[in-house]
Amino acid sequence: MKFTPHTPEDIQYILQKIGVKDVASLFDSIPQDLKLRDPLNLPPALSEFEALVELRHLADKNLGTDRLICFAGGGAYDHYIPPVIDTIISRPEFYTAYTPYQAEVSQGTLQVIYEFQSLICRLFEMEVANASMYDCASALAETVHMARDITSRHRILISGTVNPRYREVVATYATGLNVPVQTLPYTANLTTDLKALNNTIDNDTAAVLIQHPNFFGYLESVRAIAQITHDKGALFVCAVDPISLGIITPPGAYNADIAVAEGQSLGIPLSFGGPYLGIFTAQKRYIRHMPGRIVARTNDITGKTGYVLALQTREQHIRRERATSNICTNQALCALIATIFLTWAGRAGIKEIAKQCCAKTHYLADAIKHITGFTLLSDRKFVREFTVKTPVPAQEIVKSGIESGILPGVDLGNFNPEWSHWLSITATEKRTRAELDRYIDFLKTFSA
Amino acid sequence: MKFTPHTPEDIQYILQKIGVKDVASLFDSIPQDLKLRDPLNLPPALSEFEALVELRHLADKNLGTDRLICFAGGGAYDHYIPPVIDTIISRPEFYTAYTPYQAEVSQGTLQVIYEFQSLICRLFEMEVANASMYDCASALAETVHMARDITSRHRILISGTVNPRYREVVATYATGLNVPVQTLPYTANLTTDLKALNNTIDNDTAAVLIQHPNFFGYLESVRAIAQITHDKGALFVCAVDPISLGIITPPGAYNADIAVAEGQSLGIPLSFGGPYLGIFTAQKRYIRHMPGRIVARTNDITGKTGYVLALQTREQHIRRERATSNICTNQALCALIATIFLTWAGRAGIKEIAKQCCAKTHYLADAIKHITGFTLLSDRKFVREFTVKTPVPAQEIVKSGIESGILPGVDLGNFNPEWSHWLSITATEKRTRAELDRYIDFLKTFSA
Amino acid sequence: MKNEKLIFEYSKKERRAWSLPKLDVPEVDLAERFGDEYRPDDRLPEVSEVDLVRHFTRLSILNHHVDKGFYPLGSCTMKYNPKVNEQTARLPGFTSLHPYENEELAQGALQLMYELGEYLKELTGFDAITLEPAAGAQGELTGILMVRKYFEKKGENRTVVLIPDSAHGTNPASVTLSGFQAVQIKSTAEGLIDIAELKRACSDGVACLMVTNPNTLGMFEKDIKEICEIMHSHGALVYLDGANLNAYVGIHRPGDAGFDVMHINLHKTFSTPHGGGGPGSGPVAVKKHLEPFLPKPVIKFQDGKYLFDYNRPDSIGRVLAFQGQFAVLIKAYTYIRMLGAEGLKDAAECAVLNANYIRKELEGVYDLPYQRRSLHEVVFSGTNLKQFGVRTLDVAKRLLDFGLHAPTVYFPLIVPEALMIEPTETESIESLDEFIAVMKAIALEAQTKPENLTGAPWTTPVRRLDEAKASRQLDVNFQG
Amino acid sequence: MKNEKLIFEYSKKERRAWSLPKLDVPEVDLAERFGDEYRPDDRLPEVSEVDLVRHFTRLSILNHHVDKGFYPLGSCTMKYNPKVNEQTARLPGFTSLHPYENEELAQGALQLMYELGEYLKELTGFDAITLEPAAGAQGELTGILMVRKYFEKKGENRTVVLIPDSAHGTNPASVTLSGFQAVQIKSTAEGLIDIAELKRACSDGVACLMVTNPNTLGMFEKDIKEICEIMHSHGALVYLDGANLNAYVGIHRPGDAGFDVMHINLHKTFSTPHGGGGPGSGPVAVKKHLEPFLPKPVIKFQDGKYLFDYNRPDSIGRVLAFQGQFAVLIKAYTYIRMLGAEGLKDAAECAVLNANYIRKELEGVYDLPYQRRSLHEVVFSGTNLKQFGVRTLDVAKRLLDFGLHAPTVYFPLIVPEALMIEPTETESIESLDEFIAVMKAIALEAQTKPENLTGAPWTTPVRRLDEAKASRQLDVNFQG
Ligand SMILES: Cc1ncc(COP(=O)(O)O)c(C=O)c1O
Ligand SMILES: Cc1ncc(COP(=O)(O)O)c(C=O)c1O
Repeated sequence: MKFTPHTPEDIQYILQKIGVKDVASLFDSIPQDLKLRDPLNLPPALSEFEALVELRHLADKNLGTDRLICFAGGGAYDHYIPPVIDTIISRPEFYTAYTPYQAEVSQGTLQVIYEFQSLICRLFEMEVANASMYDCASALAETVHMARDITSRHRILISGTVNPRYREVVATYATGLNVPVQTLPYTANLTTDLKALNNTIDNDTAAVLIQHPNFFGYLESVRAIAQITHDKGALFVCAVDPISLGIITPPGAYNADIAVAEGQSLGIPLSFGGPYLGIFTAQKRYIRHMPGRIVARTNDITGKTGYVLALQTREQHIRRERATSNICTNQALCALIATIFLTWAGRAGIKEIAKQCCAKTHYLADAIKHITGFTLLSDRKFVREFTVKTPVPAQEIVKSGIESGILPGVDLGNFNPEWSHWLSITATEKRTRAELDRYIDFLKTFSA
Repeated sequence: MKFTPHTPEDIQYILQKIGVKDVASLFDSIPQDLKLRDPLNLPPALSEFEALVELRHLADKNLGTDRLICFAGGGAYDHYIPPVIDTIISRPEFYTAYTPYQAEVSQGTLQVIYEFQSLICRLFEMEVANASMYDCASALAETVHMARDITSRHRILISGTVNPRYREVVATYATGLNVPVQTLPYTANLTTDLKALNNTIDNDTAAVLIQHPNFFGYLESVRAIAQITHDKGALFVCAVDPISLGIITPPGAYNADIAVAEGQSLGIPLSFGGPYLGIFTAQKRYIRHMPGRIVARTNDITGKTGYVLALQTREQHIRRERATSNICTNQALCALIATIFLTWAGRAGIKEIAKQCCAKTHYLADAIKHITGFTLLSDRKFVREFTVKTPVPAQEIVKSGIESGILPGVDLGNFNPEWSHWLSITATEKRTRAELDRYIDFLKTFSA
Repeated sequence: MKNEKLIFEYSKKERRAWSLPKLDVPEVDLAERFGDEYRPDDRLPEVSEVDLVRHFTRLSILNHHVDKGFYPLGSCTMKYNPKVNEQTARLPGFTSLHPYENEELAQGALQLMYELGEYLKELTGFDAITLEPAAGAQGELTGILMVRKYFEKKGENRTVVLIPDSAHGTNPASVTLSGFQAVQIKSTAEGLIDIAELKRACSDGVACLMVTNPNTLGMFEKDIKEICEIMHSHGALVYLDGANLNAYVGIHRPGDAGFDVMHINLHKTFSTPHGGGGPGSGPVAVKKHLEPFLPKPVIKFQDGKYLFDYNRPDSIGRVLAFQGQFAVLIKAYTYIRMLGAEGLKDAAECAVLNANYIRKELEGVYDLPYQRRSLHEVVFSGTNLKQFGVRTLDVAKRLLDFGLHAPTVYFPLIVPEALMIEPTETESIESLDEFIAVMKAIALEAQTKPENLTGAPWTTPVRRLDEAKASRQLDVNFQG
Repeated sequence: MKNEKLIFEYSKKERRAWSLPKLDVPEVDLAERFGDEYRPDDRLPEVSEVDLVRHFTRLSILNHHVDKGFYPLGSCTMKYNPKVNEQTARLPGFTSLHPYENEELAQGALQLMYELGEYLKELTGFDAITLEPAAGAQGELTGILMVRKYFEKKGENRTVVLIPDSAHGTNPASVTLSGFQAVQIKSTAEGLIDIAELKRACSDGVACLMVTNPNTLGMFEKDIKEICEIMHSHGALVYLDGANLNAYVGIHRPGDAGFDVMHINLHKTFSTPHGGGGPGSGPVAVKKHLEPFLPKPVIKFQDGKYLFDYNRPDSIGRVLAFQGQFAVLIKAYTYIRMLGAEGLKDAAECAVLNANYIRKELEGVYDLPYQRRSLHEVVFSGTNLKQFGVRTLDVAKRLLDFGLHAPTVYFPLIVPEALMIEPTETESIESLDEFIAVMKAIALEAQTKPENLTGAPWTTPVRRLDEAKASRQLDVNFQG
């Protein structure tokens, strides 16, 4: 299968126009000894039909949440995705365009981004949002650079209740920046240890990074943390869950300086982890330090409203080595998905989704705490996720769930050997009561 | 789930504007005793997610050609459908528009139809094509009316080798027109009995209707039939197979006056029988007698090329009881599919598809004729389909095929008790040699 | 805007979009095998996938469509079609079903069809149904052929079908194709069936009256029960053209009024998209006494299994080769399951609200020839603009300049310069207000700048097209 | 053309597009449960499904895009993306996989990733690979962090990364973020790396040279082998920005030239669509000596099973929370499987043919500041138009009036008034000829009617926009 429209005659015609004798001659600027001689070891070309068969074959080798009842979360959730999303994002007008460098023929993409920024700002009650980072982890990691630049301080504190995967990415980015990152301990209740924070934070602390609800599902004392952080002149950076914001206080309301989030819950398929969507918001005073694309509303020479990329001087293609970030290609199509999702849900829908996740998760927690051998690891409030101590290694539960058609949650032993009997459990609006009951019955088989 | 955008306030506002007190009052022109009092016995409304779950559940109860290896044809074939088709027909620009009554804002649909007509004319070597009938059967049935009007004769001959389903529909339509339809016998070789034709055709015969390749898969003596038919001043009407036209002579070349076809093979999913596509072509001298929509190229008042519905005076909305047909809503989107398919395949592709179907079908026939108990029912030429006599009732073979993951063909006993041991077999380009061999092995288990 | 080339003009030898697996069985020597009959196609164009996709993408945006904006095409019910329907109709378990598959392999499909039939019967008040007809017009043919068979069975020779003069063109056309003579019944000044005239027309030769209700003026035949009784008293039947079911679904059941048979346009009331002209679907529902004549096969539920009943000796026969426009049925089924009885009623109510709002706002601006209460659509007349040299056609064309589709024009025939407006229930008040404002502006323009109308449209991809030339030259097949 | 309203302007209380099953477990009293923390959202808009669909549909058609026409945006490889990729990436067995699922449940996905990695290694001539980076820029960060770790492990303190002045902005940015100092290397008059200057810059403090090859002028660094040797002789490494792999895939393997590490933009060479700005994917391939530093996890094939290897003590760590832009990987995999080695080579050849054809036809019409053989793209300069008061920006804007996208402008920085044209291989000769004709017409217009250019675009949905105002007023969040 080829996608080049060149007929043999076209090629001859072009060669003759260019004035070279054959196609090989066009590559004469590549030294002869650097040209490939041996045939490449790639599988033979397939027709489109064969490729589809082959890919279907690979897809069928997976056992996804289309065939397993999913109780796993930990940063990726099995939410309902309304068909309007694929309807819109399948329009080549959106998915085959690129970064809106030529604003006059990119108003579709630009207005969508402006709406995305505005929707996110409303949901987060933050003042500005950019038009996407790669995922929540890298968005959180980008705050290290930003906080350092804003505060001219050189130390980052991150709570031990932040998703370990996010902490790993923060660590990677921070290494590049030579910024030490210190992890704060958590209490027995699986929330950030405020005393430790108080004791650790100092005048060289650029930012305190937390997650709320945290990785274990529990609400942090955000106002207290904000207070402590701001008292020391550091930035308060919070990774939040956009679905939970349907019912709980948004980061702008508790004075987060920067708030990031994983946007996957907003209509993006699980897809084995990507592409997802890094949401990045801040208070407006920090906008010139923000990474990523930002769209602003303006007008054309006739006064008509239009949208353009703004503050490009922050970006790598202008500012180069002094750019606020190196990001170029981002997650624009995922931002479109989130835009459609938030529009689809609206204020009532997002609240209903959050409410249902909350009710279903609590239904599980209420039942599981009565199963002998299982204990809830914290009595703190949670919205859509909680963590239980299991009578056998969580790994065993996860393994045996498969046979029962269940994905029982996230085995936290994957992240920390001390958490080998910790299982993180979530239930989205998609889970029916019958499925919840089936899951509870399944857990009972492990009852000690 | 509702799709009305009316808020309670909107409704109040409109009611007040109209000047009625409530919504019920708007229906005061319906006599009170004709208003529904009891609640309707319909299942409760579902959310979109529940509807999807429910429909997936129904879909999963079927065992289609996605899970069975298909050797069934008989007018509906399991061809490869390239993804470009769904890409294009999923554009709401095409599928949420209607008949291009306002030509100036329907040039997309109109040009597509013009291209459809032109592509079909080229493939069929016919002079004019309309922009779709419901399916081949109803297209063939429409030729009865047309032939009667053109010839002012009142009798139709139809070959017994025409798909029995098509013959049933022709009979239904002919009843309405009070036109007697006589079925011609077929020879031992499963082709039209030319002698019988010669003996039966008379000066009141409006048309002779045949299928080529015929229902059993075999080529008819089209030139001889054309000769006999035209000698008597009747119209020669031929139902053809568009895929076979990739390699065999098209109806225009053997002087068909009207040629119809089932367009399903041209990119339309099997979908349990519909929607399909009735292709309808004729010689240009008959155009004013044709049923259905026809698009013509013209220009606008500035001289720019454009397309419009032509000869609308033939149609029911103008000519009413004297219209050439009652058709209004047709199969426009399926015509778009065929247009894309023929464009995708082009001359080389359609030939390759036909060639592969032919080679694979012949591979089967060559093997099956050596299986004891199976005999090929005819030694006439076939392109993509043939009929075998089976050692056990064909019904049994079809039934037991399911367990082997095979749809073994069409049991012709469904159409005629005399054909209870006749199995119609086809193999499209999608069938691999391994599948063909598996099928042959499967048939061997019935070896007498 | 430049014209998009014809696909043939992209063609170049050896370009290709297609790909297929290599042939893995011995080739057949086609020339040898088919001799004279061998003629490989050399007539189709050859294009690349990118040219193909760009060509049809560019063509597509020349269309107005429901997902872009208001489409008040009267009698066509151009409502917004839920996207989920497109997903359910594409489930592989449905799309990959071969039409000849045994019933056991298609239980899901048959269940869907059976239940859809039950829902439609419940919604309309009839006893039996066929889902086979491909569209409204084929439904009419089916229904009238059943009427014919009914009388044949009874040994009665009836040759006439009565049709009001406001009827859709398919009605008389279907009647002729069924072997009946169509006789027209004049409407009253109110726009309804003239009962006196009907009685006069009723003879023993009359087989059936075909009614559209609400009629094409959007008005309910208030005496429909009496009308049915009159026909029945003459031994005749009454057919309902159900194109306008959207006006009253969930509020009134035509079966209760005395109709014997009706067709339903799934592509109207039940929100299956119109596809640029089709496919639709035209199920026909009947009362008990017509059941034996339904087309073959009929879907039954017996002993926990769904099956096709082919054993129908009195059936009029088949009207399609297979079992109907199945994929369209899936969409209608999905729609009904989502809306439920409440949602369907809400749809009818909002459709009627919208039509009456437009009527109220445009009354006085355009002539309103018939005054009875409108249901789901309203028919104005453009005669008041004639004094300015402006016709309804000009109003229609001018609307296009505002990004709106035109209403149905010049139908029903009993309204001179008709403007038949069916907003449907999925339009918001804002959308209606925009249309109303434009319609008012156009009426004003007709007085002040009539040439804006008579020269319209101005901003569309092409300007007004020469239809006479089209039908004269008949360039219907590209010769390039 | 009217502006499309903002989605907020469609909002009305109690409109809704969403639907969900009714809650079937006891409700949680949220106010009680969350107390102060309870704050139901009342900030998002409320719209109907029809408004939603129409809004985004109307917005969409304001965009230029590859499926509509030519998009010669240099350095971005805006090739046509096969439609089949969209289908394979949406297979439920892929889309429904949870990222934390055990390897046994995801063997198909892992196999795909593993094999894709193998193909990319084979195509580039490297020993090991990570598919984790989300885009080219993150690939750069990943690669340079690996370089850093490499020297750390060796106990060498190197602080500088050399970058040619023609490099893409992400290169210096990534270098800074990796904790290195970016030092710029001037290009020669020929447009290549100045070896003398390079040698001068090479000290023990230099960790790496970042090369783009062919460089951003579209020209192959003829001395690349020597350049790599020079760097290696100083103990430094060489990084390849693989954005331009499309120029030579199947013809040359950069691993063979001596590079130590490179990133690959799947959204360029491997035809995964650009999504209006992303997502992309930026795998990083390395030679053996850098393998230990790859981000976690690495995909392995062992005992007939595919698995994630987390046990990588020297890894730089993760760069994303999960295993990369999986759906993008599916598309690249599908593409490679369909094209095979031959097809990929054909793609490179046609890309180079096309660029050279444009170069030939426009040479003399626009300035060609660098004369060496072009590969997949050609960089002109608009300086010759300055005399007429016309800038490259004006040429770009004028192109939009002809339904074409503009080339990349003002990059690379070493070309004044740069016009960087990358036609890609999926454009036909007809498409190129149209572009060439328009470019010639514009050059002529610059002389005869410069105001046509300086006022351009004229026919687009909006005219030239006030960017200064945008960045000054910073209306980035709708307050209405
Ligand atoms: C009143 C009326 N009757 C019948 C029909 C015919 O229906 P169809 O177009 O589905 O054949 C129509 C459709 O336009 C109609 O409006
Ligand atoms: C030469 C070059 N290097 C690096 C990049 C950055 O790649 P990405 O946009 O995928 O982050 C680009 C992309 O535009 C590029 O053209």
